[in-house]
Amino acid sequence: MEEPNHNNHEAAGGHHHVTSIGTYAATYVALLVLLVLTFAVSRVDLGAFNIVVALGISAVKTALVVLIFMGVRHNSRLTWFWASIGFVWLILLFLTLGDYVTRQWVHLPLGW
Amino acid sequence: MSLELQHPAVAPQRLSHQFEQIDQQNDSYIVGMWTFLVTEIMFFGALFVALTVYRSVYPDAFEQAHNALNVWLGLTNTFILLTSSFTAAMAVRSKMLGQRALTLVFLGFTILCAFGFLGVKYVEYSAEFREHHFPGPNFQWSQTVSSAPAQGDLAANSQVALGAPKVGVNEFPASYQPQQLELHKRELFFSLYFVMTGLHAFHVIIGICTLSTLWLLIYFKHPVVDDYMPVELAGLYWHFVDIVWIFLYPLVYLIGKQ
Amino acid sequence: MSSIPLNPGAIGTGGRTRARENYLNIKHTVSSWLLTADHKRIAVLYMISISVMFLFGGVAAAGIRIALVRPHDTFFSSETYNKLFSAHGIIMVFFFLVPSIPATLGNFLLPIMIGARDLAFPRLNLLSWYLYMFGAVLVMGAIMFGGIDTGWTFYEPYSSVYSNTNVVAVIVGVFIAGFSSIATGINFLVTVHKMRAPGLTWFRLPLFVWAMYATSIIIVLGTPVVAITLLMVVLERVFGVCVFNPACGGDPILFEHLFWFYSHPAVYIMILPSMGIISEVIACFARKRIFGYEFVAFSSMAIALLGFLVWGHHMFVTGESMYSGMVFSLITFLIAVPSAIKVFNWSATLYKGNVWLTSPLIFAIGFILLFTIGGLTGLFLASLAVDVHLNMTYFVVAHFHYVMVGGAIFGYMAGLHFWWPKITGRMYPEGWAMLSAFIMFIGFNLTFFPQFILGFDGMPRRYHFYPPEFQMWNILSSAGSSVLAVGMVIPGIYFLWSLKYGAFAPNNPWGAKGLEWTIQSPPPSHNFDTVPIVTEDAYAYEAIYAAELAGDYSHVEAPIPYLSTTDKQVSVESPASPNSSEERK
Amino acid sequence: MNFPIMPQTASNYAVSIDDIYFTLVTLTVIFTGIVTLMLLVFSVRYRRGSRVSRKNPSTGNLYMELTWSIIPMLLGLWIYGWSAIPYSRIYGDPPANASEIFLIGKRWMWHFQHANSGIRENNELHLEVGKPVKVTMISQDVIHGFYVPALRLKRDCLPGRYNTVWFRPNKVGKYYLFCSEYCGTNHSEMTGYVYVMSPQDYAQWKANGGSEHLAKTETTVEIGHDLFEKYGCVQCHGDQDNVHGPTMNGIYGSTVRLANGQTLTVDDNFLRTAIINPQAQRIAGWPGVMSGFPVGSGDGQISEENLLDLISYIKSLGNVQQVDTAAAQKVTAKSATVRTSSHNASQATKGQSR
Repeated sequence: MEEPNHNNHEAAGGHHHVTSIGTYAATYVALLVLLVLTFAVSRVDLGAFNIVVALGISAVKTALVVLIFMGVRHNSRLTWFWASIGFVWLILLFLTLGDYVTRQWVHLPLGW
Repeated sequence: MSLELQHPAVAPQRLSHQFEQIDQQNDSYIVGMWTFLVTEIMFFGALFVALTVYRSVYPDAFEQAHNALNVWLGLTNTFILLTSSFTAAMAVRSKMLGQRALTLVFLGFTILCAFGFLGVKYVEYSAEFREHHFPGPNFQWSQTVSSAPAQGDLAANSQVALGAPKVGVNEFPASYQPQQLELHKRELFFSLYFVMTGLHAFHVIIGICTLSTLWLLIYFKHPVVDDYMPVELAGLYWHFVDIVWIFLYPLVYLIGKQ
Repeated sequence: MSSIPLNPGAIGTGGRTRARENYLNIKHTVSSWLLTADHKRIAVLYMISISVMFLFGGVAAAGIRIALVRPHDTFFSSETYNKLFSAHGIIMVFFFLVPSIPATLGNFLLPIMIGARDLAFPRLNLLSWYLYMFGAVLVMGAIMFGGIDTGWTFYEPYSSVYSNTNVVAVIVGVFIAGFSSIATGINFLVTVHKMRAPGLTWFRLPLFVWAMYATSIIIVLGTPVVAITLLMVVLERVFGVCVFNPACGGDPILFEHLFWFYSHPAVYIMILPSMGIISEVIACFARKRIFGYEFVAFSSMAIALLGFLVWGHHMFVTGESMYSGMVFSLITFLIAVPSAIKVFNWSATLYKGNVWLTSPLIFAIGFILLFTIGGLTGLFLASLAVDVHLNMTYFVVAHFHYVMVGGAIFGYMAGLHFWWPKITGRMYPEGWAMLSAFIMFIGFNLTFFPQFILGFDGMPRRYHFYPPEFQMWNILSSAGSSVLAVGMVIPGIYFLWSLKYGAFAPNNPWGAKGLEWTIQSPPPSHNFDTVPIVTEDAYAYEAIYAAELAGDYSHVEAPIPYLSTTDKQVSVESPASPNSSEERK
Repeated sequence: MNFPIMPQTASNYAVSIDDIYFTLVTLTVIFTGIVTLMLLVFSVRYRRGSRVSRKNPSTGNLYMELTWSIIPMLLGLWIYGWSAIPYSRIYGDPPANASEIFLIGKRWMWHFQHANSGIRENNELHLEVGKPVKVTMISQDVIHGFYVPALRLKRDCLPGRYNTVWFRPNKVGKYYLFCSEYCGTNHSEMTGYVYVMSPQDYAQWKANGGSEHLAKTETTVEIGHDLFEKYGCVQCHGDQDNVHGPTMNGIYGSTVRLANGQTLTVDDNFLRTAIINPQAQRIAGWPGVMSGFPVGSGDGQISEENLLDLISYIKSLGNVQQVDTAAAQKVTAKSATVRTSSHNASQATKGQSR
C-alpha cells in the first residue's frame, strides 16, 4: 500500500506532489477491505469492545483518506498541524462525557 | 497583478496580488481549507457528543431504535462514498497533470456517486417517513420488543441485590407495547439520526454544487480553473464529507450499544 | 524597523497638505466600497456596522436601567423588559463584542503589522462582512418586529418549547453571524502563518498579532459547536425533532455544555484582542519594550487553550456532576495565572519608562484596572461554594461587565484612539478624548460596582421586579449608566468631528514602532510599495527612549497640541544601556 | 436610604461561604491596590520629561515572572480547596435525621410538600430552626432556580430529573426565596419566602395544619400508599417478588443490575424513571411488562406531585442494609428512610477506582 512515489518533485516544496495511481488504487482497496471488516465485526457481539473496534477501524480509514487521498502526507507541517488539531480538539468536547459518567457516582460522605 | 508560472509537470497557476510566491499561495489555500475543515469537524463533533451522551443514558432504547435502520443501504452508501472519494482523488491528480479529459471523467463520476448517495438516502428516508419514524407529533413505533429476560441477568441480580432468585419468569409471554415515554427515547435517537444524516446530506448537496460548477468550468475552459487549486480544494472538502460518513455509519447504523 | 523608505505622506507635524492617494480616496463610488476586497475598507465597513449595533444594544441597556430604577417598574411590561435584556445581550455579545476588535482593528492592522499587502483571502473577508450584515439585519428585524425573550443564552427547554417569540429568526441570524466570524478567524490564521514579511519571525510579532492569532484559534474551534447547538434549537422548534427537550428524554444540561463550550471561550474572543491592543499602547507610550514579551505572548496562547477547558464553571448549580464541577473549578483557577502575568507585565513595562500620558494610554490604564477587578471577581465565581450563592445574581452581571465593558470596550477605545490617525488620516481632539476616558471610567464604576453588592445581597439577574431594599443600589447603578452613556457619546461626536475638521495626521504621530507606522496615514490601498524586510524585534524602542531622555522628540510627528512645553525638557540621567534582546534572556 | 451590603446569614453554610467570600474580597482589594499603585506611581513618576533616575530599565526578568505566576497560583489553589469543601456538603448527602421536602417548580410558582407532615404550601416554606432539611426538587416545565440568599443556597430545578440540596436553617426569620434561572415572562415574580421558626412556633404551625388552605393532614407517605393501590402498583410490587415484578420492600438504596448490564443504585431519579418509563432501566430478571405512567394530568398519567408521593412511600418501605459491619452499626442508628452514607462511600470509591 505504501508504495514509493515516482513523481516526486523536490523543487516544488511538496505542493505539486503527484501521487501514483497505484497508491490511490491500493488505498481504495484497503478502504473497502476495512469497510467489510467494520461491517463484519459489528455483527459479532463483543460487548463494549464493539464500539472500540468500530472507532479504531474508522480512525484507520480516516488516516488513510487524510494522508493519501487528501495528500497531507506530502504537505507542509502546518497542514499536518491543522489536519490534526480538529480531531484533537474534539477530544476536549468529549470531556462533556465526564459529567455524565460522574453523575452516577454517589455523593461524598461528608454529611455533618 | 497576476503572473503565470509554468511548472514542469503541473498546470499553470496565477498568483493573487496579496501573495509573493506560488508555493505560499498554494499552501495558504490548503491550510485555509484545512482550517475550514477543522470548523466542520467541530460542527459534526458536537452532534457525535450528543449521540454518545444519549446512547450512554438510554442504551436499550437506542439499541432497539437503531435496529430499525437499514444496515445494507448504509453499507451501500459507504461504498458509494468511498468510491467517490477515490475518483475525487484521481480527478485532482489528473487536473494536476493537466489531463483535462480524464479530469472531466473522474469528476463526473464523483458527481454521479454523490447523486447515487442521495438516491439511496432518499429510499431510506422515504421508508422511515412511511413508518412514521420522523420525530415530531406523528412519530410512531411499531416494532415489538423482546422482553424475555436472560438467565445470566437473573443469576447476577440475585447475587447483587435483591436476595432470593425469582421464580416463574420464563413463563411470562414476551409481548410488550412500549408506552409514550419509551417511544420518546426512540424519537430522540431518530432526531439525532435525522439531524446527523440530514446535515451530512446537506454537505453532499453542497459538494454536488461545487463539483458540478467545477466540471462546467473545466468543460468550458474557464480561466479560473486553469489552476488545479480549485479542484484540489473541492477534493479536500469531498474527502471530508467521506470522513464524516466513515464515522457516522458504524456509530449510527452498526453499533447500538456502548 | 525595516529597510523600506518611509512614505512621505503628509509631511511634517500635522501639515495642512492633503494626503496623497490612499485607500480612502482611491475611489469614491458606492460599489467601490461594497465590492471592495481591501481589508482596510472592509474594516471601515465593519466599524460602521458594529457602531450601529452598539447603539442599538446601548438603547436596550438604557431601557433596562430605566426599568430598574423602581422596584416595581410600571414603565415597561415584564414581557418588554425580558425582550430588552435579551436584545441587549444578543446584540452586544454576537454583533458587537465578538466582531468588535478582530473585524475592525484586526482586519485593518493585521496585514499591515506583518508586512502583507492584504489578508490571505480578501474575498472571503468581504463575504464575512456580508454574512455579518445579513445576520444583523435578520436579528434586528426579529427584535423590532416581535422581539425575543430567551436571553442571549437560549437555554433549553425555554427557547425550544415555551418561548413564543422570534427565536428562530434570531438564532438563524446569530448562526449566520457565527460563520462571519469563522471566516475572519480562518483568514487571520492563514495570514499570520503564511504571509509574514521576511525576517518577521514569530517572536518578532507585535503582541496584537499574537492576540489576534489566539483569538482566531478560539473562533475556529469554538464557533461551530455553538452554531450546531443553536441549529438544533431551531430544528426542535421548526420540525419538532427533540434533542434537548426533557419531555422526550433529552437533557437540557447537555445544551448548556455545548453552549458554554463556545460561549466561555467566546469571552476570551472578546478580551484577548483588547489585551493585544493594551500591549501595543503601553509599550509605545512607555517608550519601552513590553516587559516579558514571551510571557505575554504565551499567556495569550495559554488563555486561548485553557479557556476551552473551563466551560463547566457556568454550571456548578445546574445539576452538573459535583466531580466535574470540581475539575472545572480547578482549571478556572489555573487560568487566572496567565491573566495575572499579563497585568503585572503591563504594569512593570511602565517602570522606568518615559511615560507619555495620552488618551490611548489613559484608556489602557483604565482597562488594566477594570480588568483586574473583573478578573479577580471571576475567582469568586470560580470558587465552588461561593458560586452557589453568587451564580445567576447581579454579581455575575457586574463581573462580566467589568471584563466585557471595562475590558473589551476600554481596550477597543484605546486601540481606536491609538490608530485613529492611521485609519482616517486625521487627529482627534486630545483634550476631549481624555475627558471622555475619565467620564467613562467613573460612569462605568458607578454603574457596575453597586451590582457586585447587589449580587452578594442576593438580587437575581434578569429580574424586572425586585425587593425594595435593593432600590438604592439600583438607583446608583442607573445614575452611573447615564454618566457612562455620556462618556460614550462624546467620542462618537469628536471622532465624527475629526473626520472633517481634525488636523491631518502625520505618518507616525506617536513616534511608535511597528510596520503600520512606517507607511503613510491613511495607508495606500496596497499597503507597501515594496515588501518590508524586518530586522528588529517588535517594540525596539531603545533608540527612541535614549533620544527622548536626551531631549530629542523629533520622532514624534503629532501636531502641536499633543506636545506640551515640558516635553522639551531634558532629562539629566540617560540610561546606562538599553537592553538588547540577548540580555533579556 | 437603604444600602444593604450583605444578606442575613441563616444556614449552616452561610458563615463558611461568607468567610471565603470576604477572604476573596480582601485578596481582590490587595491585588487591585498593588496594580493601581504600580500603574499610578509609575505613570506619574516616570512621566515624560520627569527628572528621575532611569538607570537600567529592565525588559524582562524570569524571577519576577515566576513570582507573579506562582503566588497567585498558590493563593488560587488554596481558595479552590477551601471552597470545594462546603460545595461537596451542599450537594452531598444530608445527615440521617434530615426531614424531606419536595419542591415542584412551575411557571411561575413554587409548590412545597413536607414529606413527614404532608403539609403543602405555595411560595412559602416553613421550617424549624436547627433541623436539617433535604429538598428534592423538580420542574414541570422549564429550568427554574431555587435560591434563598440568606441560606447561601441555590440549586437549579430541572425538568425531568430530581436535584437535591440540603441545609440546616439556624436563625429564626423570614427570608426571600427567588427563582434564579430565567423562566419566562413573570420570572421576577416567581418569588416567595422561607420562614424559619422556633420549635414552639413550628409545632403550633404544624398542628394547625399549615397556614394555607393547601394544608393536608395526610403525609406524603400515606398519599403515596393510597396511590400505590390506586394505580395498581401493589398487584405486581407487593410484599413479595412475584412473576411480574420485584417487591418494593427494601428496594430503595439497594443496588440493582439492569437487563442491559448496568448496575445502578435505586434512588429518587431511578424510581422516577422506573415509574414513568420502566423500559428505560428494566431490572434484570423481570419481564418488561410494566407500561409506565407518563407525567401529566390525564387518564393513566401521573403528576409530578404524585410521583414524589409514590417515591416517598417506596422509600418508607425501608432499604437494604447489606454493607460491612462497621457501617451496619451506623445504619441502625439512622432512620431507615435515608441511604447510608458509608454504603455510598464504598460506592464512590468503587466508582473512582474504575
